[in-house]
Amino acid sequence: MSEHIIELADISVTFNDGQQKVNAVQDVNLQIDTGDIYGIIGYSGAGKSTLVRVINLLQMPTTGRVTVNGQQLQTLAPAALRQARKQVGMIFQHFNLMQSRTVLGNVIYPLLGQKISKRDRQAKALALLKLVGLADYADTYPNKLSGGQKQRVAIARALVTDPQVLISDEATSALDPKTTAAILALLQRLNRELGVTIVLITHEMQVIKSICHHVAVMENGRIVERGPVAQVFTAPKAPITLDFVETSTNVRAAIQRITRTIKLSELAANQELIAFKFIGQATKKGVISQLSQEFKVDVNILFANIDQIDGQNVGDMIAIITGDITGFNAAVARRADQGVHTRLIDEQVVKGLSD
Amino acid sequence: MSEHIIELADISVTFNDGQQKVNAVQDVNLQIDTGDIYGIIGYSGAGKSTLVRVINLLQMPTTGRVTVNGQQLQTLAPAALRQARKQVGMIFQHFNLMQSRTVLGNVIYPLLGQKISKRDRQAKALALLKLVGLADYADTYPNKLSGGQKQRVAIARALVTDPQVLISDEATSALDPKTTAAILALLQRLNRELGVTIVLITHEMQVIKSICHHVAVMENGRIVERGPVAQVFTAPKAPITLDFVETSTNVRAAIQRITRTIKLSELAANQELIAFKFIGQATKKGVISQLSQEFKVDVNILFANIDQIDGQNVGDMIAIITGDITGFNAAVARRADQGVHTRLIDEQVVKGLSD
Amino acid sequence: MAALIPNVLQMKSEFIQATLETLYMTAFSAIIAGVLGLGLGVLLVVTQPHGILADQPSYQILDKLTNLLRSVPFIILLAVISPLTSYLVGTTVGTTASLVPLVFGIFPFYARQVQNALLDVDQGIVEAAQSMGSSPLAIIFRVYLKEGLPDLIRVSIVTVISLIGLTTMAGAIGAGGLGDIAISIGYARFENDVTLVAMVIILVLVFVVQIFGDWLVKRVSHD
Amino acid sequence: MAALIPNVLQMKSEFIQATLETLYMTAFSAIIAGVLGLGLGVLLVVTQPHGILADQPSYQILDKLTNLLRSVPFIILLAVISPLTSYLVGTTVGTTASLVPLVFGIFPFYARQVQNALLDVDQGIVEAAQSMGSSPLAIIFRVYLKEGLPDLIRVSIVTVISLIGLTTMAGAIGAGGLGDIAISIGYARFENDVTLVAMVIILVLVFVVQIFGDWLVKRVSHD
Amino acid sequence: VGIHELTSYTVQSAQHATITVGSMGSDYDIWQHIAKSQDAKAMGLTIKVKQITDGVQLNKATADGDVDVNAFESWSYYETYNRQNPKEKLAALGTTYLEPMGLYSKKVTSVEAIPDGATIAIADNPSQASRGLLLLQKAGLIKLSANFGALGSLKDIKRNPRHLKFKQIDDTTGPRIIKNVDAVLISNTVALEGHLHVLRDSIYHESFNKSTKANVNILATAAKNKHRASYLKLVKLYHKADIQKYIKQKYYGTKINVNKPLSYFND
Ligand SMILES: Nc1ncnc2c1ncn2[C@@H]1O[C@H](COP(=O)(O)OP(=O)(O)OP(=O)(O)O)[C@@H](O)[C@H]1O
Ligand SMILES: Nc1ncnc2c1ncn2[C@@H]1O[C@H](COP(=O)(O)OP(=O)(O)OP(=O)(O)O)[C@@H](O)[C@H]1O
Ligand SMILES: [Mg+2]
Ligand SMILES: [Mg+2]
Repeated sequence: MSEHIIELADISVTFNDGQQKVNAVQDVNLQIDTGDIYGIIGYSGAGKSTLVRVINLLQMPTTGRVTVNGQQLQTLAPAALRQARKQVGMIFQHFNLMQSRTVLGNVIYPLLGQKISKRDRQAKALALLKLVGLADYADTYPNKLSGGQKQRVAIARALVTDPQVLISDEATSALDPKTTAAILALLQRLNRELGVTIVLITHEMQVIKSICHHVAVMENGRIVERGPVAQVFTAPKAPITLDFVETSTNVRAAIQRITRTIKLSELAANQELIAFKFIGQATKKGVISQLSQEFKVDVNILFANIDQIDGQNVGDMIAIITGDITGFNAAVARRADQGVHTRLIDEQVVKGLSD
Repeated sequence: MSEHIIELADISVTFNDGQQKVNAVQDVNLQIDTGDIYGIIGYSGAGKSTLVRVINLLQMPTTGRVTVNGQQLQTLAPAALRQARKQVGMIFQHFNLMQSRTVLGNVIYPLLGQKISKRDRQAKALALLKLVGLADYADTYPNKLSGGQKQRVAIARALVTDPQVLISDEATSALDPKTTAAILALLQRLNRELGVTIVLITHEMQVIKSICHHVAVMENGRIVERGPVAQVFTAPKAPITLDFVETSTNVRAAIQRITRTIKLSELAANQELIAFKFIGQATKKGVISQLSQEFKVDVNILFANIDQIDGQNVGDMIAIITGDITGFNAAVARRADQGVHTRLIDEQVVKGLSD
Repeated sequence: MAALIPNVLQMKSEFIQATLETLYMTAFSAIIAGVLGLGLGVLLVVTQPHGILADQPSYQILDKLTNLLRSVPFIILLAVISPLTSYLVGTTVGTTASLVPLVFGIFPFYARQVQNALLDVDQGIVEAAQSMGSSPLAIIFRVYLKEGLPDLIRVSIVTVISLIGLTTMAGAIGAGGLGDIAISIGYARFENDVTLVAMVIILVLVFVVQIFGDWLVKRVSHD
Repeated sequence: MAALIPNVLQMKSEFIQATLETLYMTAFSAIIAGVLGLGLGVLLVVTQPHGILADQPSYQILDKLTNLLRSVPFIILLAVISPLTSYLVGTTVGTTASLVPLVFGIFPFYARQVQNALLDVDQGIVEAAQSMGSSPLAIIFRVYLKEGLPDLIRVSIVTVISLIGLTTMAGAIGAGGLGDIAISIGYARFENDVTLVAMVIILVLVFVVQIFGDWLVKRVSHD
Repeated sequence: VGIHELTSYTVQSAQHATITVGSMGSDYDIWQHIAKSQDAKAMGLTIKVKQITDGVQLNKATADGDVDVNAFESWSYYETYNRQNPKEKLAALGTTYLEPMGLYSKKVTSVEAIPDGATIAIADNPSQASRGLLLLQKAGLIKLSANFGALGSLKDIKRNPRHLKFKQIDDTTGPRIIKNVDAVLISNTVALEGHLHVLRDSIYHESFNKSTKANVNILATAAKNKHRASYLKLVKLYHKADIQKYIKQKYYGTKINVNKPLSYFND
């Protein structure tokens, strides 16, 4: 077995309905390691769904080779392809539940035709329904469920065959935070305990941060950036990635909101509104805390979105600094190599944001 | 005109298909002020969608009265009801776009049959498509769009009649952060400039925080808590609200993640891992910053999710404190009235979380 | 040629006329039955339980009426409605007179097909239209008929082909047509070549309808 | 009573027999044509472009074959397939012999209806099944036929009612039945009461089929 | 085995035979009466009557042996059938009756009164059509081509001085559309069922003579059964006095009894 459970080589997908020609995926090369949790992120229409549909050949690529688990899927006979597909569970953006089957029936479906006793099938499906918190709904039909409930059924269904790879196309988009957290924890557990490789499309950075090891950023059908999550977050290279990281951390919205309530003109002479950016501050010592003591400045945090990725602090903070501002700022600038960047928020910045 | 543009009185909705009886909405009383942005939040299946469908009588309530714009809808003749419905734009969870019409055709649809020239119709629809960033897709058919693109079309369609009320049922669930931010900014602008009242269902706390003035929390078909957003966030009363606020801020996940990389046993004797909770710290002075200077402790922020709601700092922070811990903690405890609470994260807390 | 289709060659003009008669009967009764069937089908959909104009009594009556009309064998229908035919067309025999029974023979069937086709229109879209304050009439024309168009065309193909089959029975009242030639000349006189050629022409008509319909479906579908 | 339906009273046993004959013809040809039509309809769906076993040549052949069979007027069908009838049933006349032409007369129609019904099964669900490694056969039985069941029942109702109509023509080969009574006795002899009563019985059958079908649809629908 | 069966069959049939008679319309009624009659029992015949409403199918079924004897067709129809189906030939057993075809009208009371350009409805079934045309020629309304045969059609009209227009209809609909045309040719079976009495209600009708002999109805069977005694008995049975009395009463004498040897047709 190759160490890459999924290998996409030179994949392009072109839709050609009538006159319009859409290059949904262009020249994508992607290797996903066995046991990885690989996030794919990108704006709407970037080609994420199309790309993952190529992984189990639901979407035949226009060009390129798809290798899963060492098998080049395009060369397989239909029966072998079906067998290969069973190793790849898929959770769809639009649920795709069968209306004619109960919740339990939907989860059991992938097991039909396999040599498992009816009792075992039911037990297995029920266990998964319990996992997603829908055990009480086993005998309900999908149309009676709310959107979130439907998605959880779809997740249970994708897991019931113990797939080696699990593809999730915005599986948590329709879920509330609690259910999302529960599902992500579940995915993480499956990954850790059973070694299931997970490919996860999402538009929620939080989801990527929470559980992904690697991430690829897509734009216009291409992967424009990829790597370990921490690296991509801390040192985004492509403009879109930066954009993504910034927008997702809500810094801009926060600055706008803060400058609406706290007028910059009302700040005292020894006060400044400063945006901090932490990218990969590796020490266990707090830089800001140290400096604030050193320069006797007061740091009042108005907004913070700081998190740890692979043991590194990453995130943003907006604070009002009161005291020896000049010295403080100079000291912070000197510590840039420790991953702290600052930016003064003045009228100009505020004006730039509102455009 | 009443100051409440929407008044739901004693609304209950019971589904009664066959033997099963589902009380989707129970005894809900809800007044929404003209010009408000009212958020409705709750876990999946809480009855949010059902409740908002009652507002324009898409769902006839089993009991109760629905008054919109001073008109009790249940007493209206069909034609009058239709007229009243035009004042309430709706964005659906599942888009509900017409497959037979182009993107432009879909947005134009609500204007058909109104006394507007074809040219004005098109111009108006195109302007809205530009607003949602889909002007290039005017002549595309919906099935060619990605999920996010579809939702943006639905939003444009709901806005095209200049409704007084806009109901959005998880309109941004399928959108990436950038598009979400753009849409929310758009809703906010409509609200501010045109005075459109907005009812917004979401499961993303961030959305509520960003633009809502009031919020209602639903559980099992009932509204269990409601009020101004800041109040509900800073002083949640119902357990579910607390749960919601906590889960949505990702504190738990953060503690779990942090305690996986930083072993508590490896901390030095003068170090402690502490979770801070800020609720409504009104001063412009940073309590933590002050105290850290006072007690010469070093505060290394590992996680922070702090934001301002109505000028008050609200949120969570996890930090390693190094130095005179005892004095620092005692001082913080004395400042509880200023809205700072701390909790030591020890082995016991970690164990409790992983259950 | 003469050896293969000896009788057909002598009947060229009859074949041309019969083809025209079949086309005439099919086209006109399709148009009239199309309108009636579409109307009845739409009424069935909107009045049925949970329909946009749900009305139990109307639905029951229309539903039963449809079945009633569908139960009458064509040859009896010819007789039963001959007073109506006489009133409408002035005569009960001939190609034009056949339109009346043909219409009555096919439109209830078409109504059922229309009903089945429109049932597949996404309820969510209907609901969206309702939320936008669309009137029932607007929903019928702008949602049901527009969204259901590909399916409507499909059932129309099925119906027109059934109608071509039905015209072969209209010979009973002197309507002529290809079916009449095939049956009363080819079949009854054992002139197999006549039957064969008549059948081939019918077949061509059927194929034209199917191919045109398929093309239309493709044109109006966007999925 | 005697004044209202003078002729009917003398024909009680004939009516009973005719009803049984109609039931027999309808039931058996429905079962056989049901299987054939379902098979052909499914084949049409799976072999068509973008189908799960998309195969242009097969689809073209099946599609054309369906139209071909649908183009043949029933009375000619009777004659054309009489060798087959003779081979299968041993005779070309009588109620049992009528099953063969009835089956051939209705199953291509049913196939078309099945095709239209199955086209409405959500492609997303079919795709989900494919992603789970379901074989084409599994997708046919566990997805298409199961998800499409309400629609399949609806088109089956339409078809059975059409079939009842078709049995009224089977008198041509001595199959008897209610249609034969209505036409060759009631209609031909101007014994209107006979026609009326035969029609009423047919109507009852039609209604029973419709009501039973509607009930079934309700039972198997979950939306 | 074959021989044993054959002999036992012959023996049995000598005493008692079961015969399936295929028929339609009034013939069906007549044969149902005959089946129940005393005469049939006396002759040792058990007759089963089957209604088959399509002539072609009935002849085919007779040739195949699904029906033993059929009673519905005229001599001319029989001849046509045999000419076109040389592999499945039928044989005539004997004559039964002649039903005069009539020309009926609700608008005029005599042939002379038929106006110029009048519409005449005529059967679309070829044997009835040719018979009708011959009748019209006899009435002096049209002139047919010299070689007009059993399957002659409208094309064979040589002269049409009154510019008559023809509408071909299913022959069973004749009585129903009588009001919609100037005149209609109706065979007697159909006329009877429509309560029309050919001798009383028609403005012109066939008479029984050499020129109409081809219209005489016959009993027919598969060619190989031509000499089967029990089948031949049916001819005798049909002409029994009691049965004739019944037919005369029931059909008001419109079914003219014809009891001629088959050689009569070849004269
Ligand atoms: N069947 C199709 N035919 C033509 N174009 C298509 C088809 N499917 C997708 N596209 C186009 O391909 C592009 C990529 O679509 P895709 O669904 O992969 O986007 P996505 O990244 O998943 O977006 P989202 O986050 O909104 O789901 C879009 O521009 C879309 O319009
Ligand atoms: N038509 C229906 N028939 C029966 N039960 C229904 C129906 N629609 C909704 N329900 C039930 O009512 C409850 C509330 O559903 P609703 O769709 O309002 O939830 P929701 O809060 O919008 O959830 P989500 O966030 O997942 O969309 C659920 O338990 C659901 O199963
Ligand atoms: Mg997508
Ligand atoms: Mg909902």
